[in-house]
Amino acid sequence: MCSVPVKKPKTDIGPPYYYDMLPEIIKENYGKWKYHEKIKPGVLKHVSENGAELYTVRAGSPRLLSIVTIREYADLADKYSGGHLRFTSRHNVEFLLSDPANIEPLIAELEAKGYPVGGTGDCLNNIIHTQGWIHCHSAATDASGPVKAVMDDLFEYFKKDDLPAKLKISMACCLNMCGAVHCSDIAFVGIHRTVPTIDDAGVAKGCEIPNVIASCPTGAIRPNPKAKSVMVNEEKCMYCGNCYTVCPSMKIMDPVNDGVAIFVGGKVSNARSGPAFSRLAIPWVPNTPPRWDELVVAIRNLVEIWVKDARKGERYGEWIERIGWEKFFEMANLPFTDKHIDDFIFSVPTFRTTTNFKY
Amino acid sequence: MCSVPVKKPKTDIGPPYYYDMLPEIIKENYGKWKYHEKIKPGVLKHVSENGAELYTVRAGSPRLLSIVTIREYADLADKYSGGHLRFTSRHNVEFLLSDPANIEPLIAELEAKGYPVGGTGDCLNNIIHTQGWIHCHSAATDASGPVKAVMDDLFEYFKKDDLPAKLKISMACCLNMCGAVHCSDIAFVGIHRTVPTIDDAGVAKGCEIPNVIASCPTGAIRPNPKAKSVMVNEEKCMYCGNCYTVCPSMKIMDPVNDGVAIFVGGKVSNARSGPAFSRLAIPWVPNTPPRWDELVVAIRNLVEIWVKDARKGERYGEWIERIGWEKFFEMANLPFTDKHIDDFIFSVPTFRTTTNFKY
Amino acid sequence: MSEKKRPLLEELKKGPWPSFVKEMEKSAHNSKTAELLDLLERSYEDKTGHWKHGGIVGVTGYGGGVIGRYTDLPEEFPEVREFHTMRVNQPSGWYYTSDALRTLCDIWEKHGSGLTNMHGATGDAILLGTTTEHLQPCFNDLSEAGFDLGGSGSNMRTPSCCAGPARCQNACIDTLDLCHNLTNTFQDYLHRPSFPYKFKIKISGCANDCVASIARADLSIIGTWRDAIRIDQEAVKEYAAQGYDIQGLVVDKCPSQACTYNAETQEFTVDNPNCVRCMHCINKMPKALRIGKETGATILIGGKATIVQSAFLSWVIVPFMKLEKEDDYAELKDLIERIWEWWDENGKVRERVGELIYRKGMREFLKAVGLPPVPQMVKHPRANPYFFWWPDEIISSASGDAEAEAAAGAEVEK
Amino acid sequence: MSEKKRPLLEELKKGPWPSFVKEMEKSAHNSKTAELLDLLERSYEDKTGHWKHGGIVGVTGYGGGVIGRYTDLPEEFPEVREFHTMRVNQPSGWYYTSDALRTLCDIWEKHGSGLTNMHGATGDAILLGTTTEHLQPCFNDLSEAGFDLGGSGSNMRTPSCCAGPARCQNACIDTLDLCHNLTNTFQDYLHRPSFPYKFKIKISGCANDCVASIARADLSIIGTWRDAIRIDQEAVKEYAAQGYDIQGLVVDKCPSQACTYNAETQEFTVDNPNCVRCMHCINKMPKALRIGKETGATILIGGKATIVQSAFLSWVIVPFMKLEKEDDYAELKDLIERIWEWWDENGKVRERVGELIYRKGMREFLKAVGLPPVPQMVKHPRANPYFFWWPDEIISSASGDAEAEAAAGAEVEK
Ligand code: SRM
Ligand code: SRM
Ligand code: SRM
Ligand code: SRM
Ligand code: SF4
Ligand code: SF4
Ligand code: SF4
Ligand code: SF4
Ligand code: SF4
Ligand code: SF4
Ligand code: SF4
Ligand code: SF4
Repeated sequence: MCSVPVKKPKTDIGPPYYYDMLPEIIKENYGKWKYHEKIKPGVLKHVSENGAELYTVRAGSPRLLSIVTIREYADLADKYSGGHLRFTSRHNVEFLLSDPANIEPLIAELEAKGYPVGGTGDCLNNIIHTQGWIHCHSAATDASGPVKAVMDDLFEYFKKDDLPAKLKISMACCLNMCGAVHCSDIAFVGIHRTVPTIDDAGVAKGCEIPNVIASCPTGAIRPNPKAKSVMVNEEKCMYCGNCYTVCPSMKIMDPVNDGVAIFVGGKVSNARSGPAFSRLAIPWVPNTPPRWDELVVAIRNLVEIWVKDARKGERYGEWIERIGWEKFFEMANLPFTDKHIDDFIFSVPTFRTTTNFKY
Repeated sequence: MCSVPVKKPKTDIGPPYYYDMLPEIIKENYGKWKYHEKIKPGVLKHVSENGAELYTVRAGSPRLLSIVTIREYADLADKYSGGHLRFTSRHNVEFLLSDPANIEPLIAELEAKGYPVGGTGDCLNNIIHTQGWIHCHSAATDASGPVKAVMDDLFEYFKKDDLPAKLKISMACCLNMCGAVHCSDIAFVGIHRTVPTIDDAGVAKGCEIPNVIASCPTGAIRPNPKAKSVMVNEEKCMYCGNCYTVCPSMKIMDPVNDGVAIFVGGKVSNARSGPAFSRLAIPWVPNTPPRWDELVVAIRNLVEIWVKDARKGERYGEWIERIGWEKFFEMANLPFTDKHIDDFIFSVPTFRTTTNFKY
Repeated sequence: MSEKKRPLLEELKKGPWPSFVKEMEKSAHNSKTAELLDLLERSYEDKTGHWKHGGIVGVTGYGGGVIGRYTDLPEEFPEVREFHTMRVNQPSGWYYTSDALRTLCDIWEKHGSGLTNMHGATGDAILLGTTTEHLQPCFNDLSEAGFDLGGSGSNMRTPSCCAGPARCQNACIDTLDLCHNLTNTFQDYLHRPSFPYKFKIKISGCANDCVASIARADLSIIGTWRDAIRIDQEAVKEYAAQGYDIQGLVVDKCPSQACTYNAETQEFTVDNPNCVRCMHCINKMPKALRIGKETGATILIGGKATIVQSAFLSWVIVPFMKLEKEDDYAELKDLIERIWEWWDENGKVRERVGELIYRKGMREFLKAVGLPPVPQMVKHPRANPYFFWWPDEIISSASGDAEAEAAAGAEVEK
Repeated sequence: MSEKKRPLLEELKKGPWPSFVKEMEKSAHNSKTAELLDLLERSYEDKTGHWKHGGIVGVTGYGGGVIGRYTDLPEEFPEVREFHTMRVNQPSGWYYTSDALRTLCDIWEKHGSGLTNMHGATGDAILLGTTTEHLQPCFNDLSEAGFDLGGSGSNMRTPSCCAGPARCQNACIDTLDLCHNLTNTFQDYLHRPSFPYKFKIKISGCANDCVASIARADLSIIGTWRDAIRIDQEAVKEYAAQGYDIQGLVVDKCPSQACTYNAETQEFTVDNPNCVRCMHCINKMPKALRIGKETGATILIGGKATIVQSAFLSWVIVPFMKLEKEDDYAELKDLIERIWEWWDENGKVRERVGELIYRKGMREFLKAVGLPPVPQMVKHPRANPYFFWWPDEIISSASGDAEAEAAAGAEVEK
């Protein structure tokens, strides 16, 4: 690859040692935290067994960060939290403060720079998302754009923590689901709607045919020995794009038909009910850059009916379980279509096998 | 078939008209019943909108009835219920009385003849069962024998109606499950445990090879073109006997290894919780005619832990749902084996996907 | 036929539950039955059955209704060399007069072993054990007396139903009439196997499902209502007066928290739009609560036992159908025929309709039989994003296809 | 690089949420980044991405850690002709000093676009956009500064973990130490793809599972305890004094009805053997309730997103494992290696371990890795009667095989 001789690099050194990254207060109270309190949206206080108090200030992040911003974070950390900060599993940034006097000045500076403080407690968390048109060859929609549009619209919910429960929204730009959106309160996913077009010459030259065939979840791909390529059974193809992942000559992009599907009611935590998959609510909204208006409207509607109707403590899916899916579709004013009914491997256990339902 | 010329029979006349079978009191109150009351175990009273009272006396039946017994039933019906009776969906016999004065004499006579009265309300109902060695070529165990042995042992529960809820036990003598045992509080099923032995000549002569191959749930059967027969992949065969059903030359009987598996926790009614499948509790007890002692002991144990621990109104499966399967295995003092873990098509949705469990 | 000959079966004459061995002995003056006892004793010794696959036997004009059976030990047990079963179609709800039963007994005394099952799991009266020679004469006598055969093989099986409005206050539909009507309408499908596999119909008057139709019928018809549960508040007070734990045994167990009991006023209320009509509260307080007045049935499909692809419980396909005696149940019958047509066209040999729906997808089924998808069909919508689009939902070119776009856009609002 | 050139992206600079377009513009003095903006504007016009499959690019000695990326419009957008991503292994729990961050920024300023993701969904710090030429020098600088690459391809992926004992009172295990330890122990599997497919490990300190390990890790490690929830009754009284609805918000929502609150005595009790350690009550009353003292983790396997065979949530395989720092987590590491061995031997290309278990059956997996089956592994036991017997469980001849019979008989009692 690189013909210039390079100094033999050190390999296998492993990640930086986390312990070196921790502020003194954490080192002293490591494993000794006793409880936490919510101070206000975006601010947590952790109290240790020996009374030490650690304050966390959380700011929303678009995740796609310029090094300019990261350096700003670093400067803020130096100024307010002894040079210590962390990122969360939802890609927000958290400043770890020992001195409560620094909280308000830090918040003021963060907000002034456009980094909103919030996202703790029973609020809308940052949207987990993926690469989209910024970097992935596989994307059926952009990621950062729709996420920005949705977060702008729902911004108020990031700033307050009195929703019925936590609201976790995630997005992925294709069925690979790098955002692992399949267990979110609300998830949206870029989807295709048309079968791949096959570049026979390309398949013959560049793809391992058995792998291509094996990649298809529904067994829609057969060999095409004449062309040393493959054929797709159009009736069986549900446009997942997995053949495209293993073989670039199975072109699946279709700008007019690609779009976004919306799922609801998943969760990850084991609190109360176990983790659960998100379920299809809206099979398709079109891709409408730059601000994906249809998507934004659809998600706001989904959020609002929950905020309005759920009881305190009910995650999205727990709420639907109580009222029933039939009421959910009614309240959301959404049509129920044949797409909502599973027809893949594990379909049967999703069919209603009781006369217990509401009209 | 029959070479003697016969009088051309009437065909397609359909079943006898049910209406002609009904007693006067039912004809008068057809569709007008208002409520029922439990008089005592085995006796129900239905009251109609215009005050009419119908009494039902239910007697247990072995289902395999001699015409001698049926004629006795007919005589009793003439004597006490105006010549009217019916059979239930669990094969008991019910006398339909208009005159309450006849209840006790009828019961006395039934009991004297060995036909026990009971089986209503929160009791043990008659065991639904199948043909077994009496008549079926497919049976992995007898049906009437084990049923008789179990009912003898649990007889007390047929006679009283103060169990936590109804207790429905069913049995089938092979995996065809003609008793439709798959949704019973307790179910026992005749099973094989060894792969079929193939009579190649027989297969070649008598069986449609594609059908034999298609019959196998796990795809264990391949063609054996040399022998014009088939081969079984021993690792994939789980001894269901379905190949034997379509092809007698796939011999599956194995007297030393055949036996009975026991399932628990199913139900059919939609009352409260929806219908549910029974789940494997004991993978195998041996076939031990004449009285299947191991089976009888195992089932009594299963019944007793439920009677003891369930709350009023809890069907078997509802009780287990509440306490958890891990506690069930503990209480029942049963080992949990790899056989209990599903590995067929719909296995995945049965795996525990939460850390919420008891030790 | 001395008892000493059968020590194992002898054991099964003991005990309080009625003994099938005694039943067999009651008919053991019949030489077939006597030998059946001997054969069974042998099975008890050998721990295995002694029957062979049935050959093709039957009666003229019919393809079903008889199960052929031969022992695999014909030399030793010549009397049961042939021991076929006849399935006699029961009257709806298994109601009999004593005379009807005696007629059956007389015919079976003449032609068979004298042994029966009252009834088989599907619902038929089972006449257990006769020879090939006797089949046709027996059928002739049966049909002369007003009895017909039930189903076997790849056909519609004998429909059956619960006690229904004749004996039960919960019957939301006339199960007996419907069962009789369907059986008669579809006689041809019952007697002349022409389907990919068996097709069972069972009818229960309410969600208690006393014929277990949801578990063992390809088509399950279960009565229900769509208005309000009727409440007799005076009767509620009586339950209360008797110390009945209305809160604990009724209200707390309601699956959709749709009923409430006010201990002070002793009033019981139902939030009917949220009631799922599970029957529980009605079952527990039958004197106070009654099914609604606007009744009909839920139609479900696909129920079956475990072979091949697992047991299926039936799946809701019509949440509520009014079943009108007046128009001869036309809507239901139309639906049944459309289902058969699609299954017939697409089903493989020995593929139950539920298995076909699993293989092809519910959407294919619904489209073919003309039923609209509704949320009542699922426990929850799909979790995977693997759904299909019909050609007319796709925008056909880059220039855009107004109609499809509109149709697709319509997904967003109702 | 005038703004008029990108009217669509311009729209995404509006609104209160931080704008990724502004982030890109902050680094747009870098010509790559400027052209990335133009390419993205083009994607917004065309409604499609403009990237090709990545070729094979990487750094010496490693098989993973770099995602190759090329635009499909190289003539028009030459600056992003090559635009690869480097995955930098994050410190456990994403804790940083400002200096560590600045070091990263400096390296990325020198070698790349100046754009990052903090972090990727797997956990890595993502350096977004560089050329083939820069890969090795960039890696050299990174490794010089103490950073290493994460995973990509068919290897162990970068493990990640929650905030853990550094910042959370719920941590039942030292997620940070374990994550660091596993990453270092298994470096070779991380950098040199040799598996059938990717293998992800995620570690959460408790059942709240703040890294979503159960949903997106092939191996999920989730902290728990096996003694009793610690209760501070004084603190309970304080919640009560503040008018907190302990009954409604805590007790009534306990999934196993294992806690109770006595409104009179203001006492809170937990029936620990029936508690499923769901965290709910602890979450709701953090000042009064605490995790137990005898802590460890539940180990689960198979989690993954939807491709190919559906999304799987991980399945319990070890209900409780003590994770001992002292013996270097030997038990866990042994198990992981046994799992890899079996998967490696049996897995097809691109078959995740969960899919392999589905295909071969849990029993094969358990036997191979030497784990005992326990009821905690299932929501409920199987419903079908399709189970297998191991050869040694079968009675080998008609004469009987005492050992197997004994073994089989042992099924009946514990
Ligand atoms: C910082 C972070 C961990 C990390 O290592 O980065 C974290 C930190 C805390 N989580 Fe979490 N959780 C974090 C991601 C998660 C996730 C994963 C995710 O969102 O992808 C989950 C599972 C999501 C799900 O169930 O779908 C998660 C489910 C919880 C729950 C369970 C909520 C529930 O009732 O279902 C709690 C308990 C609670 O909030 O009462 C919790 C509680 C907490 C507490 C209160 C724990 C504590 O006492 O320190 C921390 C502050 C929470 C807050 O935001 O109010 N955390 N928490 C993550 C913050 C992400 C963010 O920026 O928003
Ligand atoms: C006679 C029969 C119908 C028939 O057409 O033959 C019948 C008749 C009645 N059933 Fe049933 N059920 C009959 C089989 C069933 C079945 C099917 C079965 O057992 O295979 C079920 C579903 C079984 C299941 O869920 O597994 C069934 C589930 C019920 C239920 C729901 C029980 C529950 O809570 O789950 C009720 C309601 C109740 O008992 O409170 C009920 C209630 C009734 C009532 C009380 C209805 C009424 O008011 O008339 C009848 C008297 C019941 C009694 O025995 O106390 N019937 N009932 C069947 C008697 C069988 C027998 O001989 O024992
Ligand atoms: C007589 C009866 C059992 C009984 O003792 O009650 C019976 C007996 C037989 N059943 Fe059955 N089935 C009987 C009800 C059932 C039921 C229950 C029901 O109908 O409510 C089921 C489960 C529900 C279902 O249909 O799924 C049932 C599922 C089977 C199967 C399972 C395969 C399938 O998917 O259908 C077979 C195998 C087959 O069809 O090849 C089968 C096959 C058989 C055969 C014909 C054996 C065979 O492979 O040739 C049995 C003849 C026994 C004999 O020698 O007399 N029988 N069979 C029942 C019919 C009596 C009647 O007409 O009233
Ligand atoms: C960068 C990242 C998304 C992000 O923006 O955060 C990502 C990006 C890609 N993922 Fe992913 N995946 C990323 C986390 C995930 C996750 C979530 C996780 O790891 O927690 C998942 C779902 C969980 C799972 O593993 O099942 C995920 C499931 C996939 C799949 C699904 C197929 C599978 O069964 O594994 C593919 C397809 C494949 O492997 O061929 C895939 C493939 C890809 C590729 C390499 C596209 C491809 O087919 O070659 C993407 C490269 C994008 C690019 O151009 O930079 N990515 N991918 C994440 C890795 C960053 C990091 O290292 O921290
Ligand atoms: S979800 Fe699909 S398009 Fe998006 S980053 Fe992952 S692989 Fe690429
Ligand atoms: S897009 Fe998916 S379903 Fe269609 S052929 Fe390719 S792999 Fe198969
Ligand atoms: S369950 Fe099996 S053995 Fe028993 S009657 Fe039915 S087919 Fe025959
Ligand atoms: S017994 Fe069942 S699993 Fe075994 S080969 Fe025959 S059909 Fe297949
Ligand atoms: S199903 Fe309903 S209507 Fe029919 S007998 Fe049972 S309770 Fe009565
Ligand atoms: S019928 Fe069932 S759901 Fe309806 S109110 Fe009564 S108990 Fe509740
Ligand atoms: S998973 Fe548990 S231990 Fe880890 S951060 Fe979340 S609450 Fe704390
Ligand atoms: S941890 Fe969960 S299961 Fe245990 S007592 Fe608390 S709420 Fe109940």
